[in-house]
Amino acid sequence: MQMLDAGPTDETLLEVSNIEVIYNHVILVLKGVSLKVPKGGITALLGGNGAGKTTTLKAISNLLHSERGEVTKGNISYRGNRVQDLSPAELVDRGVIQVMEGRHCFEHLTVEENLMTGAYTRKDGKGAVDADLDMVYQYFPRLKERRRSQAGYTSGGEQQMVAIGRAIMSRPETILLDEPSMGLAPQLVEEIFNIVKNLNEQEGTTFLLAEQNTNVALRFAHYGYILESGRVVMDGPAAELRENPDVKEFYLGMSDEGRKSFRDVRSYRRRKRWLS
Amino acid sequence: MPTQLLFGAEVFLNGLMAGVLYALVALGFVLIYKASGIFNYAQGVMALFAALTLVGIMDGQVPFSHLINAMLGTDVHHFGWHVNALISIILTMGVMIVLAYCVQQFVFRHLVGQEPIILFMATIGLAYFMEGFGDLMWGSDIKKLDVGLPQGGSFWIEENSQWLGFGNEEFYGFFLDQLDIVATGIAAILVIVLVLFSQYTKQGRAMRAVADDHQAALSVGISLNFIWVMVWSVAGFVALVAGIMWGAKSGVQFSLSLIALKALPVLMLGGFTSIPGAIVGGLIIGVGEKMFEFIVGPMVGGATENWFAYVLALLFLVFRPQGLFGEKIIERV
Amino acid sequence: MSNEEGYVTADGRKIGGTLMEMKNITLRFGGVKAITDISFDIKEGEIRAIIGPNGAGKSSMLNVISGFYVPQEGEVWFKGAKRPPMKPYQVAQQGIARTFQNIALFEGMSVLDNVMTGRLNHMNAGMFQQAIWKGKAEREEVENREVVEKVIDFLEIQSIRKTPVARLPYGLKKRVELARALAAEPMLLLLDEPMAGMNVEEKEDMSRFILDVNDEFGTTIALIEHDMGVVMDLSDRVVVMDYGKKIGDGTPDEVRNNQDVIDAYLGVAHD
Amino acid sequence: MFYREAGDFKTSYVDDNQTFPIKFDRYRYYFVLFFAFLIVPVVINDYWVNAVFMPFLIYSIAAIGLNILVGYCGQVSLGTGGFMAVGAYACYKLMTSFPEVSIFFHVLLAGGVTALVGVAFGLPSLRIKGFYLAVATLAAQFFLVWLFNKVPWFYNHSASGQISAPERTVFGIAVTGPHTSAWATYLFCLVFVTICALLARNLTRGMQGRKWMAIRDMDIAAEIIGVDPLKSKLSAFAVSSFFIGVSGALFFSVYLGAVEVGEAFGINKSFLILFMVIIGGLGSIFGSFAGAAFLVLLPVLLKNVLVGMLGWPTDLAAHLEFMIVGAMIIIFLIAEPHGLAQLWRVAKEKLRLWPFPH
Amino acid sequence: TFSSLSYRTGPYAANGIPFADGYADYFTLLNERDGGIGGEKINLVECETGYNTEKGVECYESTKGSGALVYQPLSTGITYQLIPKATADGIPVHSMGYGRTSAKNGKVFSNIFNYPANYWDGASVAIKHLLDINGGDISGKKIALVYHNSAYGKEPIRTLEELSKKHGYDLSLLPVDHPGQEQKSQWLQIRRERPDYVIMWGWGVMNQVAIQEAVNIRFPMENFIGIWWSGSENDVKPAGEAADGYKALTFHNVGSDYPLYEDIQDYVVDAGLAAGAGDQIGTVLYNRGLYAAMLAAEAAKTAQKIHGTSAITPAMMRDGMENLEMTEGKMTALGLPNFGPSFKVSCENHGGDGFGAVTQWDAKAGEWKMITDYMQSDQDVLAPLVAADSEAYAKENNITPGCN
Ligand SMILES: Nc1ncnc2c1ncn2[C@@H]1O[C@H](COP(=O)(O)OP(=O)(O)OP(=O)(O)O)[C@@H](O)[C@H]1O
Ligand SMILES: Nc1ncnc2c1ncn2[C@@H]1O[C@H](COP(=O)(O)OP(=O)(O)OP(=O)(O)O)[C@@H](O)[C@H]1O
Ligand SMILES: [Mg+2]
Ligand SMILES: [Mg+2]
Repeated sequence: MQMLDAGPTDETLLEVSNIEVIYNHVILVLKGVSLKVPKGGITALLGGNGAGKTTTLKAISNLLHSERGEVTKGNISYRGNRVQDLSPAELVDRGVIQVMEGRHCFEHLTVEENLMTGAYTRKDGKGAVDADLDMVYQYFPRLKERRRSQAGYTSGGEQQMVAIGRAIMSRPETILLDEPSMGLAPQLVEEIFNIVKNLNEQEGTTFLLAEQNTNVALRFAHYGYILESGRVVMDGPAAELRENPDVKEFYLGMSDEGRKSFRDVRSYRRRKRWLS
Repeated sequence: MPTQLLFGAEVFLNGLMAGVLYALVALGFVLIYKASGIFNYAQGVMALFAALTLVGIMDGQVPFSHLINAMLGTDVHHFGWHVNALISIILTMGVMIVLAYCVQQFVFRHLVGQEPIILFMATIGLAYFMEGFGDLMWGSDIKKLDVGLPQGGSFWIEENSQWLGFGNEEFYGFFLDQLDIVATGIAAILVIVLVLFSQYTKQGRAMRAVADDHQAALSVGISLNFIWVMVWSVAGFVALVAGIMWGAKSGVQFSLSLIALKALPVLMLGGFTSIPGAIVGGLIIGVGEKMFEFIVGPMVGGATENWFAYVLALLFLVFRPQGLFGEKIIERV
Repeated sequence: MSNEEGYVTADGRKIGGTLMEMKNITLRFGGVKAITDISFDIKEGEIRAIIGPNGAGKSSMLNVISGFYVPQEGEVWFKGAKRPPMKPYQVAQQGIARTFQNIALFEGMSVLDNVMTGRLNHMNAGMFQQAIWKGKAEREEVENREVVEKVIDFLEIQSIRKTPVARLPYGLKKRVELARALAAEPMLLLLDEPMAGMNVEEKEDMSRFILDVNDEFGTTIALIEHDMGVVMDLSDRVVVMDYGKKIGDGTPDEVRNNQDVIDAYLGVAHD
Repeated sequence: MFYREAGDFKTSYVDDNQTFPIKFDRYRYYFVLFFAFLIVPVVINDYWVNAVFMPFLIYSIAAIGLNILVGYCGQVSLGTGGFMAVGAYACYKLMTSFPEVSIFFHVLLAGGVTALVGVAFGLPSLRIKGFYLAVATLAAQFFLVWLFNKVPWFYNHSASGQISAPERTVFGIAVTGPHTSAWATYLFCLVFVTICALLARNLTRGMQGRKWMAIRDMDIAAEIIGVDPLKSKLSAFAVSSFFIGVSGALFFSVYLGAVEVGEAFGINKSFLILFMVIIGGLGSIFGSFAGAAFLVLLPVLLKNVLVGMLGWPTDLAAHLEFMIVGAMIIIFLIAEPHGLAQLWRVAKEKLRLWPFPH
Repeated sequence: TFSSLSYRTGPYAANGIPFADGYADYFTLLNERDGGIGGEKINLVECETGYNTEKGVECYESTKGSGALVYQPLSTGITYQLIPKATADGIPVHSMGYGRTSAKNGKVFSNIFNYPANYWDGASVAIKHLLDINGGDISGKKIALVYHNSAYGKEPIRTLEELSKKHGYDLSLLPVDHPGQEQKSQWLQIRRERPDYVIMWGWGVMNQVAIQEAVNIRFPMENFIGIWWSGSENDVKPAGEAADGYKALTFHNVGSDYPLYEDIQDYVVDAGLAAGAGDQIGTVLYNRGLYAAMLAAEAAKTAQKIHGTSAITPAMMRDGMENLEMTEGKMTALGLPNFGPSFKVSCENHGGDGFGAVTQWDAKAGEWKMITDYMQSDQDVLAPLVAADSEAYAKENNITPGCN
């Protein structure tokens, strides 16, 4: 496992301070989450099911509104400016784009059209867009094969590739990735993270990614936050987190003897709750 | 019997023309559905509103004169000027854009991501609102709309098709309404422009993306506000055209909003998402209902058009559940 | 019931004869060949994994089994007999339950109601009886509720019983979906990526559930999964697909060392 | 903590399956029943019955019916007006052909006839979905209206095609015709409403309801886990049409007394009832009542305020009424797309947490 | 108290407004000029129905409480509604020129009045006019009836069929579905069959479209006759000049050239009390509303005279209506000379004597002109029809016909 050369800078690009999110006026989901995403870094957001990762990302990209959720407290700023009140489109214009959990492809558009929607906000000409399209096809040859079929008819993994490719097409400064590895074959998971790393190193793209696959995430990220029931319970440089015994046991599935077989886990272990 | 055939042909031709008029209304539906997945019931009322506004501007009516008079005890109704038709149309278009903006700002912006039926409901609410608003603004009397379109049967066609009867006394040439012919021309242009727009431009692609998934569209930076204001404006324009055509036939009045009901079977048959579908659907429905009334109508007592249009569309749907040209309904697990 | 002999697994479980057999299945969508001439069998009581790269046709294969896709060629044999063409709901009535890759829960219903739908093949009170809600309808409702409560206990989702599923986070939804499938007390359980989007601990829980179901109820399980750790640990035999073709079939160890499989899917040899 | 369910433990699944599992709700429900059956009839007058209660009760039945189809089974229908017409004409034919049978059974039978018609028009739903289906049901709407207008047999060959309800009694008390008293017609309708609501509640809380909802939420998945789509959809059409037929029969015989099909059962009726269902809340029996109450009361209220109290000219008031009703619909949808019923649920959830905000 | 169930909104608003204005203005005039009727101030309660039956019921119930003397629902649907209700409540209904024709038989319909003329009269008068212009013989002529496919539109069919037996013309029926925006089929058929005359029973937008279509196929306008509900300015104006010559029936005179209108100008319009926008005065439907109000006021006066009290009840009003007699002298005294036919109501006859006239549209002048005198409908044919229909109703509803 190599360490990354191009590290994050000191400049904080995105800062979330102490936000609270409520769904449907009654369901309190985030109970004061704060995090910082440095420019040029890969920041991982980890945590179990229902911890609030997706909610955090949606709060940042202002997509909560249409799910009847709202940020009731706290502040989100991007490059020092408050962005909570912007529309998602304006945020994309500023360079923040989100890849949503659960794919969300445009079913009736072809794979290629889907990718092209990613370039919606771009103004740097057709040539540049086409070059990027080629790049995406290079990353995901499978998509090139299926470019003419409607996205609704592609397999789960293919849709995931479309979603990621679409985000890349917008050439953003920051990408929020929600569970990029879900449903992908193992070698593709590796590949996706390599793409992330590539973009990060070569283009300086900043990433905030929510992941369940802690193992891989911590391998590629610079810094990690661990979320439990709507609160940040632990954070630190990825390398440190990887060595933390709790993280090891609960998120990496390793005990002192190394990885256990899933067959051998005889009794249910309950996660130790740090805070709640 | 050949006269019967000729009559049949005449009915057929007129069916085509009627179909085009239906299609004009259906087009507005298609646009909005395509861009947002909203089934816009208010399209008919929009046509009425557009036509009312057009007449109001042309005749220099004072808007809300009833209300003003009732509240202030004044007696105003006309400014006393007459505005040229073309300028009025442009001004009306401006009003329709403002309307589109308001609709987006006050209604649909708050309903992003809701289920289609909820959005549908909202358009019905909108229809109610605009119905009241239009009447309040321009009054509910019948107004004559004359933007200089030709009316009445075309003599030229009538005379030049008379020979088809080969001296038959009962046949005196085909009857085709000039207004319908104009409508056909306009509809053809509209359809071509709109197809090109939605299939080959960036905004067109964005429009279709929005219809598929509001959230995802937002997430890639498509501004729903912009797209929706745009399509509602275009739909407003289509409504204006439909309003002019239908208004010229029947005067501008409340019932104009009911033409929406004639457009629904067209829509269903052509597919909710297809612009050419609206035209083809219109033609099939127009011809179908006229021919049915011509052939079967006399046996069952007539007035079959209303329901037959729907039944015809239903028959097509059983074989193609998404309409002739609609996007296939994707069924996957 | 079976036409072939079973075998004994490494850890000593007895596997019965063939429960389901796919014979030369080919499935096309227009020009796309999703499955090409694939045959394999599933034996009673075993855990059978299907793996392969994205778009290989795994989900399509499950859809063929549950009757949602009709293959252009090939036969499906179930319990030793060739299955006639069937609607999906008839397949379900035969005792085949499943979960879906893109969660297909009934979003508008509570968790309890979702799991209760799993019991629908076990309930047959007429509509009139249900409208009156006395006698058979009520009795059935209570009896089946008991079964469902057991499943709920088993999967540890008691606390969300009455929550509408739309509000649940992804992982819990997956679990509810499993609960719904289990409630049907199926003979054959098809799981399409049950552990996608879970972290290790949750995967461990899920593995536990799967193993227990298999153990306690003797349910046969067919499983699609991308986490090689899980697949290799849980399954008795593995089918590997690539581009719609079968490129490997055997025990986890055999598959792991199959060069075709390594090239097409695993990338590096997995431990 | 005004509203509590904590401490209200259930010891059996029967208890847990009750319509109103929470004690407080149950008592309130008994109170409403008591009030509706025993207090209201005593104090009621012609105006209240004819302008408010009767339309409310009758529309409630229709709304429950439509809610089963749209809210529970997810099949959007715009044919409600047509189906109500079937109920009305069936009831008329039965009333005039078998005068000796009690009107009570005529109404039920009319529901039955409508159920059959509903099933026939529900057949396309197996292939056609969503708005396509909605528009397709308009075929039923227009065809049925045309049919009742065209075939003289349905209106007993009367000169103008109007049908009017002859006088019929229940226990010797007139419930149709000109000589009815307010309380009698009210109670007659109330009985039907109560029965229908109970039936609907039972059907929707059991397996049948779950099948419908499964079809609604995801029809493919439902089919794969074993729901027969044919049976479920058609049963929803049948049950829904039954209720709608009953309401149509009451609408004609008890409420209006004379109807003309195109006017009383036109497409507007279909929309009105769909409104009620959506404003009230899809998939909620309570919502059907709330929606019906809202849309019956709002115009009456507005009219009384604008014309009666503020003295506006009727036309301005009527235009404003349109605008206000339209705006209210939109405002409600924005505030709570899942209808009044959901608003109520959220309020309860808030109450439960009260005085703590979350 | 009088109630006016009006509709200033909805699909027929354009027709409802002038009628309601005329109805209201006349009562305002009486209040302003005469201080009411017989010293009693008139309280006019207007209630908006939007041409909707249920709202009509609500209106009926709400105004009933305020003691409305007579109802003028201006909708056939609502009239049918009110027939049993109002009868049971003892309140009279005046469906003037619409509603249930057989209500003419006061022995069965004790509280329903439809004087001075009804639909069957209308149909008969139309045929009479055709006989007149054809020198008394229309056998072999082809007549087409274009009608609104509803209870209202179907009313004349029976009469026209009976009359065709008598006069030997061919009748063809062309229904038009509500709302009637699209009538191509019907008019193509007319163009094919070339009927000599077209009679129309339309309402609302159907009228305008029909006239426009007739213009389009160049059907001679003077051979096109509408019922009185198809003969307002609204109906012909959208078709412009080409509608010149279109005929329509009426049972009251047109224009505003009467002494009474001067009073209206003085007491109502100039005083700022005109109903609605005040821009409808003198239109056909305004006159009709005014005429209806005048008949109601006269009936009220009659009632006051019979019962010797100025504060009359609905029941007294009913008696007043049943004993109403309109004579030319009376109308001249009111400032409406030659405004309507003379007729006399009685218990046996609630429908007047069935006099109607024909008006014709003069597009250049933009006004209707009365081109015939009032003529009586063919009572020989109509009387048996009325008797048959009212008897059927009586039987169905267990009414013993009779006069009290
Ligand atoms: N639309 C919603 N309405 C109500 N509650 C919601 C909604 N969306 C999410 N929640 C709740 O918010 C909490 C956090 O959900 P979130 O989706 O953010 O979790 P997550 O960390 O992304 O989990 P996963 O890894 O399973 O995706 C969950 O408890 C969930 O029940
Ligand atoms: N209904 C359909 N119409 C057209 N093509 C389809 C359809 N269903 C599946 N396909 C295609 O068949 C191929 C196999 O799809 P399938 O979903 O079975 O893959 P998978 O093995 O499950 O992949 P993943 O691991 O990504 O879920 C894909 O390329 C997909 O695009
Ligand atoms: Mg998530
Ligand atoms: Mg798959």
